[in-house]
Amino acid sequence: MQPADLEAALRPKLGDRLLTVEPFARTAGRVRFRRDGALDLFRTMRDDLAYRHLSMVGAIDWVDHREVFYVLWSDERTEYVLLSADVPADDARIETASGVWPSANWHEREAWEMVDVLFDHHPDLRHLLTPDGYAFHPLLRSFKLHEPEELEVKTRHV
Amino acid sequence: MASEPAVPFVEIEALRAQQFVPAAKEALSAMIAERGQEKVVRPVFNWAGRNSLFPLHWGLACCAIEFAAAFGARWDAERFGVVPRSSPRQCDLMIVNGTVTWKVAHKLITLYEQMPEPKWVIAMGNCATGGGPFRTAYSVVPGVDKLVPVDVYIAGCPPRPEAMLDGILRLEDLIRERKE
Amino acid sequence: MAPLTLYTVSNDLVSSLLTALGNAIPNPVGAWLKSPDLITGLSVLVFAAILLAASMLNTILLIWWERKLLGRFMDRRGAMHVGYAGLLQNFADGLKLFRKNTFQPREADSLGFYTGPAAYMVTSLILFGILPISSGWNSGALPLTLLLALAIFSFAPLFIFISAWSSNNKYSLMGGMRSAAQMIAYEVPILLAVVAVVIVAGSFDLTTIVYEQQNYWFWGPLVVALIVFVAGMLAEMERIPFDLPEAEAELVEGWNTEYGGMLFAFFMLADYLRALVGSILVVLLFLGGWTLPTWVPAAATSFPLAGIFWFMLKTYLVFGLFVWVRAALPRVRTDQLLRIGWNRMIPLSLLSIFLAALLVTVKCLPFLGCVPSPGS
Amino acid sequence: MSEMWINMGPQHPMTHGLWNLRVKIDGEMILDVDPEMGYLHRGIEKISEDRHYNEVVTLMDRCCYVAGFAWEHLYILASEGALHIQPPERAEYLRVLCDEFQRIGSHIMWYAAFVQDLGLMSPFLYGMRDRDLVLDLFQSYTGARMTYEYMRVGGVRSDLPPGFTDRARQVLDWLTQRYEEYDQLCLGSTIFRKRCDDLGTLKAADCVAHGVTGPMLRAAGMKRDLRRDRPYAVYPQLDFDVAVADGADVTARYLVRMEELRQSVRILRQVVDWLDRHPGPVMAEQLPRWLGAPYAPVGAEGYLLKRNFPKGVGFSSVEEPHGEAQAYVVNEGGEHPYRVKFRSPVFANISAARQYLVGYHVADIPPIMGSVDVCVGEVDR
Amino acid sequence: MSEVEAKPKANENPILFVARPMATAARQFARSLVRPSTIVYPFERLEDPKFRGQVAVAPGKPIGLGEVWDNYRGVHALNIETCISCNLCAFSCPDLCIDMVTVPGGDPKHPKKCPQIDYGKCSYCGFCSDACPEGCLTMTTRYELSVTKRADMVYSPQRLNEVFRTRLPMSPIRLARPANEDSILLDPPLCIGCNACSRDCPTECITMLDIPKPEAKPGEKFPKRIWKEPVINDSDCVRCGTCISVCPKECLFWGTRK
Repeated sequence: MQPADLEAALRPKLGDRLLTVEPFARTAGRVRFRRDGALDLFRTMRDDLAYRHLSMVGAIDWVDHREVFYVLWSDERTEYVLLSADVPADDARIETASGVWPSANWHEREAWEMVDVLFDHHPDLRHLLTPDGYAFHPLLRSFKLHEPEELEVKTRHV
Repeated sequence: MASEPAVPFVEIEALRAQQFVPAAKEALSAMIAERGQEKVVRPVFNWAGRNSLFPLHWGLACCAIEFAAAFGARWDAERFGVVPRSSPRQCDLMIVNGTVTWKVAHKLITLYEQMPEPKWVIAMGNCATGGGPFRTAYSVVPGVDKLVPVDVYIAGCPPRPEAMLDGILRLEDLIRERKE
Repeated sequence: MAPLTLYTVSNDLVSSLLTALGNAIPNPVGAWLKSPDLITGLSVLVFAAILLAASMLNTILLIWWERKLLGRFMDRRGAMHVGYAGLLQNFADGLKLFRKNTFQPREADSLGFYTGPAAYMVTSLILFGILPISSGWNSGALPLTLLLALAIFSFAPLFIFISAWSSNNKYSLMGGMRSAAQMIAYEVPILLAVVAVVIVAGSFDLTTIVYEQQNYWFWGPLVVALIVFVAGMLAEMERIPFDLPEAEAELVEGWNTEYGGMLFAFFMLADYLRALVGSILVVLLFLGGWTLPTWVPAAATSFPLAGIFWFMLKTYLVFGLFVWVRAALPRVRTDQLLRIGWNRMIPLSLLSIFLAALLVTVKCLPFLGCVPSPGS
Repeated sequence: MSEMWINMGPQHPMTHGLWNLRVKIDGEMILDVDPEMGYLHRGIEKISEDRHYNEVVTLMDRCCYVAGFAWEHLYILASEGALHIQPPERAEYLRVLCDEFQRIGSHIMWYAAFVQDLGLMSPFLYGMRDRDLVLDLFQSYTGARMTYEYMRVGGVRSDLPPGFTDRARQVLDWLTQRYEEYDQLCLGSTIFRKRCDDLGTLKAADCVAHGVTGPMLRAAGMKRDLRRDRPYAVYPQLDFDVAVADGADVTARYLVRMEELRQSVRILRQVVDWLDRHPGPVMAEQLPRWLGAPYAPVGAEGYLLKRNFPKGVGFSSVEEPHGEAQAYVVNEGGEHPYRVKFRSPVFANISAARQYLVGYHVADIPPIMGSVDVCVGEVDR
Repeated sequence: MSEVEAKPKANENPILFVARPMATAARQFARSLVRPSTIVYPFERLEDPKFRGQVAVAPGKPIGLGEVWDNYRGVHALNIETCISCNLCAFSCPDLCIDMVTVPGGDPKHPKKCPQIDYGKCSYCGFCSDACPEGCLTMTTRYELSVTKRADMVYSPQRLNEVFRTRLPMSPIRLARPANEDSILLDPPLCIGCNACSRDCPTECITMLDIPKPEAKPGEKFPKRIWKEPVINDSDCVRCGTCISVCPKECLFWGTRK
């Protein structure tokens, strides 16, 4: 499936909530969408385009905004597709995909605790990898690592 | 069919033992008088303690695989009487074989406290020693000696099974000279 | 002539000693020393001490034997650096466990927590005491030794359950319940299989059963009973494939999860003591005890302690069979175990009783025996 | 006994790592489960952001410690995509060699742990013994048993030492014989079949819905193998079959893994023959300049941004021994990756635990979780 | 490529019950009765030269491959004599476990610095020995590193040199430097000819050449400087970047030489 085909299939359902479909190596393409079209897009991808397998949900902190991306797989066409949506940093929330693909559950929990993207209507948004009550979101760019205190800090580069 | 000797062997042995026991007693009391009770009894228990170290059977990370390999056929740590037990109550040795995170830290301390005295801790691998490659990470305890007292550190990432056995032998040397 | 037993030996020993002492020391101390009450009491103590030493030594040797054998099954060497070929390994283990400090979990019930292992140990020790090892080593003429042994053998689930319950641990509790269910389920087939032996031998006395086997060992004609008995013993001894109560993979260490130090050593020793007794029972009931087939040259049985030697050899080989099973088979599940017990083992044992009765009735036993009849 | 929750983990013989399976039981029946992860969360994704592209490889070996090579390959594929680099063909064959030997090592490790969960003791030792041979091979060309640091962006670190291919063939012959032994110890025994048949059933539809991949999925009859469906490296040029079974239970997973072990031997024989015939470079000639000298300091942060190196996003997916692993590497032009995100197959396989555990006995948890092949390092990362 | 259906063998005979695994275990027992595959570790070592040919993939022997130790990555061996103090090992270390410490032997103004390695942090990745331009830092087959004090894990250069003197097998892998490597370039207008780069260059590949002092036009003021400029010999340069770090005017930088 080419990006153009994807766009042709998705545009009627989503309208302007679908932003672009761009080519992406090793996949059928990357679908950029507005976050209010999330649920419709997920349903269309699963039911009409037979992307029944959600492989991964991840989030990236681009400082000014955050990006949530989904990797889907279709057994019929044996190919991947990427979905990605930008959410503003001060209101980082998006509709959960776990109602459409149950496998999104844990991935979204991880994305929430790591990059602080809130997934609306998630059934079980608890800490997964960090302890309960952990206050930080480590994969934000503002979260810096440092050497343990008794070890002297060296500069890595000249 | 049953052709036992005329004098039961048991009786002969009992008579021999009669002669043996006072002699042994005399020798032992002479030793104790000469060297003090501590010097006689303690080496025996130290010998026992160092030759039957039961490590706690738990796997933390990469080193746990080498830990398991050391109990495999090629190295066979059981040769030294090292038998992993699953319950901390029956262990004398905690081999921290991998990265300790803050999430598991209090459980590690609980397990350590559940082990009866005398007990030892081996920090196996660099993660347990000082956090290893992950020591900068937000979730990693930079060295298990922050949580429990460590007797022997084994460097390596992960240490070979031989290196682990070497660490256990070093611990045995420690126990040999133990004065409590 | 009265049978020369371990008790009579110790009685002779004590009485001769005390008589010599009493003659040397003036009255009234000398007379008190020579009193039969004191002699009896002391000889019982000596008897118990010998039994204790023998059983402990055997148990420790058995553990060593299992570790070495299991090592070879697993393509490794097993304990080898402590003492010659690791012979002192288990002494080190025992001494170390003796040295460990004792403790009790905070919420545990202290009465059950301490009495459980002690009672378990004691019953296992009694078991060793009442079994005849050779013609010169038995506990005296008890007519119903077999019944007594099996009765004491079946005490264990009670004490296991007590100690499991009182250690206040979920895993222990589950292990204890499994243990109780399993032991009760396998008591029945064991008893029924033993009945087959009793029918053929015509006695409940183990010594008699052994002497009944002088012509032919019972394992040939009673092979069904043997299979049932060995399987049941595996379950009673809690060894793989029936070691569910201490199934490491799901129940940490089973019912002794909360036990450490000396109490754990008790459990360990008692377990192996029971394994030893199980092997001994197999030898006594099916493999001719301390006797050898008549075609064996007389030299093999004429050296001192030949009876004990052959008996122990057989016992250790039977235990080797258990080790072999342990090396090769996975563990079954609780419901499967119980199903095997009730649905397979009991019919099989009934069948073995029927076969035994049949054999006795038609008097064809000597021809079925694995050992040729001596012709007398 | 009334219902109660028990914690299986983090220190529990069943877990094979640091995680906690909370189980709600009624007697011996499982009513509900709740896996609790994160006890081995080491922040690999975060640390990667502070490291050079090649230095992340050292983390990948420790990320999944039983299948280090698969994860190195995964990360390197994604990085090469993000950095627009093509490795030479011999390097790709070497990577497949590593991958497949790693698959053998990982599956044998799985076998050893799995049978130990069943109470079968000696095969654990046999498995570890035979796995050590594979590790010996790894050691002969990478210099380490488990943490290899062998693959680099643009190729691999070094070529094979002399005599390697002969030793590899020897090991493959040995392993082929041992597989029969493994089968006899497990499938040959009725107890094993009684324990494992119809246990932990997870049908294909549920697998897909919950993102379950790898041998678990193939055991449910789904014929998905990335080596065939989205081939990477040189898999299209190799001849092998995809192992599937249709029981969807523990036995089926066992069968699939054993068949994969045999298929890996088949692949490796081809790869070893190819490597014998085609000497060549193992590192790409035209590397980005700072990767060409990965050991030299390259100046202050931001220096590369000045040089306008093309940005890019790399996405790769690899059929890891446990299933389908994915990596997503964002290159913002610096010498460190901007963001690295991994998808661990075991992560998804464990998240479906409720689907294949509820309704069975407590005694079934070890074999079922054993058949999932848990490697906590890659779940928690 | 196709699918292969993995099915249990057809000859599953329920009568055999447990006979097959028992027979397999017994076969293994018979094989290992003579010589189990265990290496009696403190007395036998796999890296021992005597195992090179002896350890083999065959029953009746300790099973393993003997000839696998040539590339082993264990404790480092440092040849202090040939070390040029280029810092490359410390730079390349992903775990920051290498410190450059002063060793006796250098001239007082420019002390000789050699790596000191903390094995409590080292991940044995081999990046440092790959980076070493002189081949003086290699990795050996020594792996036993158990200590009772954490500080004993830090190996000073002298200690590493002792490891070198034991002549353990050392990893022979030397990576070829890529063809299109970056060079160190000069931004001439910024240079003041201070000689710092040439003085500190570990390989002495920087020579200071005189440059003509340009004729001053009226009104133009030249910066105060020495009229010399560094010329870097790329074939000798090990790309350690010392010159960049010591340059007071930041006039050296990485780039492609035309």
